[in-house]
Amino acid sequence: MTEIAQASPEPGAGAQPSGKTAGEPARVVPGQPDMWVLVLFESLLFTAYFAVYLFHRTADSEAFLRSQAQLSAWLGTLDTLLLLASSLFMLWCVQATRAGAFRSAMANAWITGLLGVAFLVSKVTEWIKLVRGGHSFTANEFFQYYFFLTGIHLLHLLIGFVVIGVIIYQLRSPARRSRDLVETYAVYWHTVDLLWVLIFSLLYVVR
Amino acid sequence: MTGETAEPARSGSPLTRIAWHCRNNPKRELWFAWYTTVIFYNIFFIVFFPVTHAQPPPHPYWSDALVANWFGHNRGGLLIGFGIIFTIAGATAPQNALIAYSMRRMSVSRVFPYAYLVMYSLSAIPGLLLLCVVLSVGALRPGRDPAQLHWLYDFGFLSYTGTMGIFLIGSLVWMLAILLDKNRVMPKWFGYLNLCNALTEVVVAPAWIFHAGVFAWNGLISWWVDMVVFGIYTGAFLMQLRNLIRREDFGDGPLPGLVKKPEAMAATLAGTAP
Amino acid sequence: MNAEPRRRPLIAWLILSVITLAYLALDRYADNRDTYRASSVVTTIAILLALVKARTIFREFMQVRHAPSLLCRLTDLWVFLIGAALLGSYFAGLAVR
Amino acid sequence: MRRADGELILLWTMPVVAVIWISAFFLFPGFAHPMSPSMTAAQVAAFYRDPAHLSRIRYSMILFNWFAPGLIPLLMLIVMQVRRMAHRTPILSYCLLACSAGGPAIFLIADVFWLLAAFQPARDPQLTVLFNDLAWMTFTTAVPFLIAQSLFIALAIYLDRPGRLVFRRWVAFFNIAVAAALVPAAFTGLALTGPMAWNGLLPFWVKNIAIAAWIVVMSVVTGQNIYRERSEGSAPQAAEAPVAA
Repeated sequence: MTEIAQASPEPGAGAQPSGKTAGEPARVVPGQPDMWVLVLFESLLFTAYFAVYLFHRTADSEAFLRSQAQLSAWLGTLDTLLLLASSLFMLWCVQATRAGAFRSAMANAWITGLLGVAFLVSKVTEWIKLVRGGHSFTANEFFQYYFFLTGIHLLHLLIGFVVIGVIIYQLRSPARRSRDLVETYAVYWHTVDLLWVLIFSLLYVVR
Repeated sequence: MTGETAEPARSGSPLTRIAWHCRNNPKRELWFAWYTTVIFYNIFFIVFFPVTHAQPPPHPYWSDALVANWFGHNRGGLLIGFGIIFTIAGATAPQNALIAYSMRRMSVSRVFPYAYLVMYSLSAIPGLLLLCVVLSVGALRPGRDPAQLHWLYDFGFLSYTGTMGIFLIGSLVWMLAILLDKNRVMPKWFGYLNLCNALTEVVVAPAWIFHAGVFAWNGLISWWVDMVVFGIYTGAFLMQLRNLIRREDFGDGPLPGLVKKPEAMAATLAGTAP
Repeated sequence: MNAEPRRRPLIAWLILSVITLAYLALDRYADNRDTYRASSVVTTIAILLALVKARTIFREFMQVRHAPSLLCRLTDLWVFLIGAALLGSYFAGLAVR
Repeated sequence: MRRADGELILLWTMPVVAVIWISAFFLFPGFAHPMSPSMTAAQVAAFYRDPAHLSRIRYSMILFNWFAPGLIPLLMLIVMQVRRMAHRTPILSYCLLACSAGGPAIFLIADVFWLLAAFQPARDPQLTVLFNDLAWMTFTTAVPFLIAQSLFIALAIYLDRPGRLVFRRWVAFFNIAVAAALVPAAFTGLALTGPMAWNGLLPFWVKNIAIAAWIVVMSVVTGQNIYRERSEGSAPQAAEAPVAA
């Protein structure tokens, strides 16, 4: 456990030692506070996209609903469950890293990535099905938003694969193992999950 | 040019203080690049928004007649405004040079600054100057065929809005350099902000496809949201470059050529932290 | 440092999954057989459920629970902002229609 | 072989480039008496359709296409001289690097429009006018990077150590004068006739003579420096080690 670089006490992050019960660890920001800038900024940016979508949706809700009926809520639910499960394994990966159980952390990171791949496959399959059915990016306004939001989210997922790759690379060698880094990148992966949860409810369920 | 050096106490006017800094400030090259960048962005804003009305962009779905009308209305503004841009567009170079210099200070290969420098220098042509040339041609001659004006109009705005790859890859290069850097030249959050800026270049891609709606070249998402992100990003990198220059410590020692020991100078110049 | 409990994340995941499945029921309830109907109630519920999930992900998965109160409050503010923006734009769209 | 030798070879490509340039200038039928922007569509179309003109236009523009990138080695030689100056940072040489590709690249775009206009001269005269306008406007307003690099060289000389200047002080003033002479060309769109039109005194004659003078003068002073460096022997200059990247 000694070789694990401790989460660096970042300035200005308010890493105050808590005066709580003795057993509880000190309150620290998970990962680098810098990553939280990205998380909060990106979620705000997506909120702007969502707001534009919801605002325009009501102008012609009939057409939107007709196109929305082409989506399968079951498939959306499956995607959501896949990403939620991947987040769970990512959290276990972080916990294992903290406990120094690096083999277990590695395994969890791999499972996270595989669940991400399953999501990717499911999404691309859905896209192909829709495009074959004549519902492409340019088909109508709903599908503009659908392909834009799912596409830009998928791009975040692809970046997430790079992030998992870095985590696995770091965990592989004792010299590179850094708890700070694993926590930081885990936060990114959860953000991908978080954004999908919002996209799912807004594209598949909202009426 | 705030007094971070030991400026001799003088009760001079701001002009004499500026003159003193131009002669004596050891960081004057860096400050020159920084101030040129700030002034360039200000002029750029004035030219593109109130003078030429090229921003916020007019509608992509206009008919030939409306486009001809737009050229007719903005003729003087376009020609004067883009004349100003043709005069000062070279002022983008110090900005790219300064950013490349920030990467030179990082513990990364020189591939990064050079790649960034070349990419962003290239970007000025399709991303800025082609729009200016093409819209100037449209404004040049009253009575040109409206269909031709429409072609020039599409060419200009698509080239300007649709130049994505250079900024995308350029931002990613800078991001990677910041994240790999061990000298703490720039904060990591700014590296991540580069990623946000890079992603807006993907968001703008549908402008090549749609004539109307939120993804068109003047759309709510492809233009307005992206513009806000770009504004935040530009503000952030100007502040970060300012901090970088402030932290530089050249002292006020002699110029490099006068020192005999090369390794001492190399340390001053490269300034790499241990 | 002792190993953290693996159960708590699992419970969080279960809650999130159950909410996700609740969406399916909501989806079923929203429609009149095959035709989709516009419904402010369904929209509001869907957005609120998404916000609950978002906050759970912040708290449990991103472990804001253990973070300084500044980050706790910041993420709560964010959930609130997202909710306000989504519901606000939806109802604004309805109002100007 | 010393470094300066390779630089000299590059420098001595400049006369070849100059020959291409001068012959292309006089070969193009629209330069010696520059085409007026107030020509009618029929006149412009006739200009490109004239069989005597057509081949001259094409061959001259092919030559220009070779000429423009030929200037880049000279710009790099100047960058190397700026690196020898007593600056604390490589900022100014980076600035010059950033400018070096821009000028020739814009010129190449103008060249493409001229060649396009000449490729299918039988087309609708309105289209030929459009290509002609695009070519002339691109060519005339292609000054931003030239202005900037002149000013950067002037500033670099100003910031150099006064006791041992790499370029002498008059080169700085010369560069500022060139930059000033190029400015009117940026505003050529405002007039179709008179001294500000693209065939007028300021945007055509003053601008192009300034560019020509700049190329000749900078080649000569850079050449002098390289010869001096070479004669100073193989000992590298003290200032060079840290600044050269």
